[in-house]
Amino acid sequence: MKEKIDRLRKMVNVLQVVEKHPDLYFITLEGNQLVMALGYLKNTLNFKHLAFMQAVDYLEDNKFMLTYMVYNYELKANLGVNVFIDREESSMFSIHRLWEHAWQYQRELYEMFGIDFPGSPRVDEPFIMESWEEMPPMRRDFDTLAYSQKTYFPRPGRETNDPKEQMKKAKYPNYPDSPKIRRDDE
Amino acid sequence: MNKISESKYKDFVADRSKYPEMENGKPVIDLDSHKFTKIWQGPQHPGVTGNMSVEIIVNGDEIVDAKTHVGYLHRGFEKLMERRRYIQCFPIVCRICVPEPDTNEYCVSAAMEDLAGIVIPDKAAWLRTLNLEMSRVAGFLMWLGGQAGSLGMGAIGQWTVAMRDYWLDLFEEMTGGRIYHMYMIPGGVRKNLPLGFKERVLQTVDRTYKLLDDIERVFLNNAIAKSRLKGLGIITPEMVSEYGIVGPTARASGIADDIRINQPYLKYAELEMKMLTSNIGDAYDRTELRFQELLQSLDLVKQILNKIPENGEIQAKLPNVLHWKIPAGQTYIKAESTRGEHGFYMVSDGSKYPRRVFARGASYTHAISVLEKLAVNITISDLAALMVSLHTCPPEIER
Amino acid sequence: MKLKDIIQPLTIWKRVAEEPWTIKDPLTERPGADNYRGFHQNDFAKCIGCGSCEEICQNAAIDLVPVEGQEVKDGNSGLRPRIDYGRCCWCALCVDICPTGALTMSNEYTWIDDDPEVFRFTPGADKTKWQDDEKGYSRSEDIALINFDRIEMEEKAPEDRDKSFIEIVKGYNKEQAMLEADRCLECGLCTATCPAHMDIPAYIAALREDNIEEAFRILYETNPLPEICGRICTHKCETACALHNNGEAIAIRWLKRYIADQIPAERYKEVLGTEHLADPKIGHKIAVIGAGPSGLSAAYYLAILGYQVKIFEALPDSGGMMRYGIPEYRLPYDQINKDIDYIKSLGVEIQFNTRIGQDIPLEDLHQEYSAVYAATGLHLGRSTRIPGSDNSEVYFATDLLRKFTLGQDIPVGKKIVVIGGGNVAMDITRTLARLQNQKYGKVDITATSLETEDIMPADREEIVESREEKAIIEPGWGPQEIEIKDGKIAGLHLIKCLSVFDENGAFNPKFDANEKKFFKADMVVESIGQGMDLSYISDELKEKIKMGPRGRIDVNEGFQTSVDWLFVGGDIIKGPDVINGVANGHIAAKAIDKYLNAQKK
Amino acid sequence: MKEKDIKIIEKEMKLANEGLPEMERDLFADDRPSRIEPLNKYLEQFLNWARARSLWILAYGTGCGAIELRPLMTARFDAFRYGIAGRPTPRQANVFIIGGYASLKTIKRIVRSYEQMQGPKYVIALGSCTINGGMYYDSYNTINRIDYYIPVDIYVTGCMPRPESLIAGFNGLKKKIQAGQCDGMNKYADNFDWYKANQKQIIKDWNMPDYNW
Repeated sequence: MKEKIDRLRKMVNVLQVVEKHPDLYFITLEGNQLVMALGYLKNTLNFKHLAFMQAVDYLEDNKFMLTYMVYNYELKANLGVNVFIDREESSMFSIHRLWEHAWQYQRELYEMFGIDFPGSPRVDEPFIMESWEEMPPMRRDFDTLAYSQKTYFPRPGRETNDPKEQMKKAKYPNYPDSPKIRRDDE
Repeated sequence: MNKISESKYKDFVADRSKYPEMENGKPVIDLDSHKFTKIWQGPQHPGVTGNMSVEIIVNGDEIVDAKTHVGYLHRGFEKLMERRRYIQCFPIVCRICVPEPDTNEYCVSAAMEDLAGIVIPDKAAWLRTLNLEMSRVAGFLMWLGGQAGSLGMGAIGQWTVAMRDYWLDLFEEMTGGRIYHMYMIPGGVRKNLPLGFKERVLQTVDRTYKLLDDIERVFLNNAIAKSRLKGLGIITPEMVSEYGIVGPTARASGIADDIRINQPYLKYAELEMKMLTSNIGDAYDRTELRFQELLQSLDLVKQILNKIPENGEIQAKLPNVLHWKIPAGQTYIKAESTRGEHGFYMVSDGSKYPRRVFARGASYTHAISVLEKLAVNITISDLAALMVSLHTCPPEIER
Repeated sequence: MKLKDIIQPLTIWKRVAEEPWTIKDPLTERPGADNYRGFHQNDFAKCIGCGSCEEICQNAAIDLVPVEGQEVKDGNSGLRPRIDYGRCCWCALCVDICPTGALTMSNEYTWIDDDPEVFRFTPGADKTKWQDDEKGYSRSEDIALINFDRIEMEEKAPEDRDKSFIEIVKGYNKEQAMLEADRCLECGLCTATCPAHMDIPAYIAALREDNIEEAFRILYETNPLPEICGRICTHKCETACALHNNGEAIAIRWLKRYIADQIPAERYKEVLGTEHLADPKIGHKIAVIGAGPSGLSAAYYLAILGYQVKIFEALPDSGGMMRYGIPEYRLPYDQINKDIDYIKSLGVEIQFNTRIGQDIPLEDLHQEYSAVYAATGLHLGRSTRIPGSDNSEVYFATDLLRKFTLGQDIPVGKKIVVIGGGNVAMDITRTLARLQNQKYGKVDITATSLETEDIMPADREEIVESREEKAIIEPGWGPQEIEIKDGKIAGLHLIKCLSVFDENGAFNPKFDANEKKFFKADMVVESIGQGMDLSYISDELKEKIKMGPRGRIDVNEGFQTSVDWLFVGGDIIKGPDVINGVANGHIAAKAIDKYLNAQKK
Repeated sequence: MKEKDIKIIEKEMKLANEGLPEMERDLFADDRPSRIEPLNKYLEQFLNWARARSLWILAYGTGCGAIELRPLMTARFDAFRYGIAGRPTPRQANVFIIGGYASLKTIKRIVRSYEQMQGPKYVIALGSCTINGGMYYDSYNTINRIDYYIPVDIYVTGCMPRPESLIAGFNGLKKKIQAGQCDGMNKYADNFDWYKANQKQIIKDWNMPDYNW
């Protein structure tokens, strides 16, 4: 595995290598070298099986992390390829020419994260959602609970009590709160 | 398809390449010409495997173009898990694949353990292996009935689903749940085996052998099944990696890739099993191979029962699960379900909640890319059989 | 197509006569498996309403609701889970996490109705046909989602500690504290039991998040003596802990100590945000009598409210009973100083060696100060009044402890008997044992109490540690007579004590005079409780003050007496222990603030 | 009443079928659903008796619940003996089993299938998800309460309800039918506008006829 990654290093700039298990490595690449790297991985290094590609939303860094999981039948090992892309104008090179089923994932990511893959077949057709008008739901700033409560009529009549507050109400309702520390200007 | 007609598959394949005209590799379909009809098969249709639909364009009864539509069962598990604590993820994932929930449970629990650096006790690993293998048996039985049913042999469906029910009884005893077992809690399993469980499993195994013996004669050696399944939906070895095909579907095309053997997890390394492959890759081959795998799974169940240690811990020590934080990292855990590679990709960021969980369902590509390709040039009546022979499970596609 | 393929399927007809697989009557023939996860049951005798089930439910299916007949008690919120079967997924995580094992599941699984509103019920309270089913799912002993075992506290070995007064308990290190804090369920049942109602779950949560400073601020919201309480608090909270029902309670006291230990004294003001407070500006001056826990607590809260506070203390150093009653091996003096120095740094003045009543009359204080808070504590020893107890070799524990702290020589007998089973008795026992060890090289001391061991008021660990230090504890004996020979003590006669309290819970010991015991001794220490000394209140004033039962001063909610400028609190009103004193001081400070604000208007 | 007024009322009673393109509107009816009034008492009793004995369910597995329909309909539980049979098309079915959660995409099909079923028709809702959202209560893609979109006659709890529960549910439905209390369909006709408004609130692209009998 190490040897394969070393060979890959000669081709592209490998930013980071993490060995999670002997048969599971994660490497980080630069976005613009990704297609070349995946092509090399597939055709030369024999990572022939694309198990999945997915995105992770790092809202606070304003980045998406794309993960391509490839598998080598001879080595019997998985390699996860991570690239970071900008979250605002999220777009990535399509790999549908490398794998016949990659367009499915790209179509899903377009719908669920709003990541565009120019050139990917049927990428803007609705895939899972139908008549969806909100932001792509898998983005972290989409609040699914709030949306559900707003839209789907949760059954009323639920109320709960906090044990701590309940005991305060019953046993020491008048116990003083901590005094506020006096400020000079008061 | 041109290649196939000259290759070793030619005996099995009818020549259906007349329609439609091809232009630049794409069929020319003009719906207004009244040569073609567009039909939706599903979601409300007894011939689809679960709640999905295929939009087919037919010429006569021959399909010239197919598009799969999914999303009828989308619940947004991955989003839901992002707002659930780690321990709370474990009961919901089993809903991702209803006929065979345990693979999901195993993967998500193992992913958490992997990220948190927890090693599960020996006995728990054995119990998990048993549970997984039993669920494979149940899953295969369900599929077998479906495959026969898709050819109109409803009786076989009656037998296998009822037999699966006996396996569900065992699950109920072992885990406390009939369909959703929620057994493989992070750190181990929830319960020890009940008294006398082993004997009851062996009885059911014997009963299943007997049933499978019948089914082999009635279904696999049936002239109708043979004539309809042979040559249907041929998957060549080249297609396997191009389309991300996994599991028995890939093995039937000669790709020797079984995660239980190649990257053994849990206790599979200690079990005797051999890689089952076939080389034609048509629906009949897949059916036969799955049938062999079902027999193999029964054998594995017997092996596991002999090897489960009597005593031992069943759960590793967990931190308080109400505020369990897992250090930042990412991992991909996969297991061999009846449909093939079922994996969970989990990313943690050091907080109480997973950053991202992705469930890679084995039939993700089977039901869409592969089905759309293989459905072309077959008849409507074969579509159901083809779908079942790819063993698609819609809820794991859209999650 | 082969002929075989056509004929073979027909062989299945041989099964036509077999018994069918169909279940005749599925509704009655098929109970759920023995550990089937069916509908919920709740054993109200066990349930404490901690809400862990609500917390872990990933479907938000559980609400906590008050249930008729379930009272709010210490360690029991009176709330019970109400389960919405429009949400439940029968995963049984609520059963697995239940710290008391009250919540279980029956193997019943059929419930149909045409009204969707009915699928919401309180197991245990609402009548269900499965409430008493025995079969069904319950938490397996083999698994645990929470940790019931406390992280062990390291202590100095008995042989290392029995000669000196260095602190015994080492305190948690970071890893241990984190692990211990991790066990907390955050139910908050403890908060009600703590006399000062400290926000225990919040500071444990802050500690778990590795936010010591926030935790420290939370401590000071309700308790200005965290170093002290973190060591010697009577930790009533731990008896209310949800984990206490089935395992070991969270070591709340040690966690408090850990938090306070992490902040060095010079960072107190910065962390607590009181750097600007050294110079109080609100005009009112307030006098506090007694620099014990209650006085200090009141002084602290008054100080951060901006009042000018002066404490009058009869002894030469601050701390009251905490310094003069508790031996150093339990509570080192530098820790007392750490807490008190911070209070002093907020502008609180302490005038030592000034006994109100003798040096300054109480009324005079009122001339100069707007309000007075008297927290004078219990310093008088109480005698058993058995024959021989008037001998000069019979001492009061509090006197000995005070004298020892003051640096005076105290008598150490070769064979000592201590009468009493409280913490003070253990303190004097262990102090004298150390002194015996230093003086004679061996320990010969016996502590005896009326109460049997299970109801002895002393903390369990005190008894254990005393024994480790070779003191003999003999619970369950009533002292009868101190035998005097030639003016010297020869020993103590005791008879068996059968019960201490009567049915009504009143103190009314019963003895068996036939079973006798005799301890040889040349010194006897009495430690059966303390009395208050109210002599500083002049007779004139006493007439104005309304007195309550048993010689106690009657105070209102805010510890105000019927003389409106005089507030009284601490051990003389409630207790005796440190945490009650702290609570009283806090309440009194707020009451004084309210009283003075009202006067202004 | 003047003829003109009658015409206006008639027009108001018609459905607009706004979701359909102009040319398709003629292909679908624009009548509202109507109540089924009970006939003469004894005849109605007989009819109810008969209806309770032929419950034909629509073979549409809308959610996880479908998984337990297979054991129910096969050898072990053999629901056929209770007069319960699966039918492939809504036109032949009179019981609709909502198998748990219904996603946005499915609820559209559920509404359409339900409306296509011939009356009198009944709905059995399975599992927590149909009552109050179940474990998907916070999902953006599943509804919380099925009774906001179609009327429900019997709820069966469980996740999943076992086949035995389902049989109990059928028994409950039978009792209700025989007592003549199953008026879900009439409820739908009476509160048609309310149901439609709820449906249209979540189904954003309403590209089907308003009522689809």
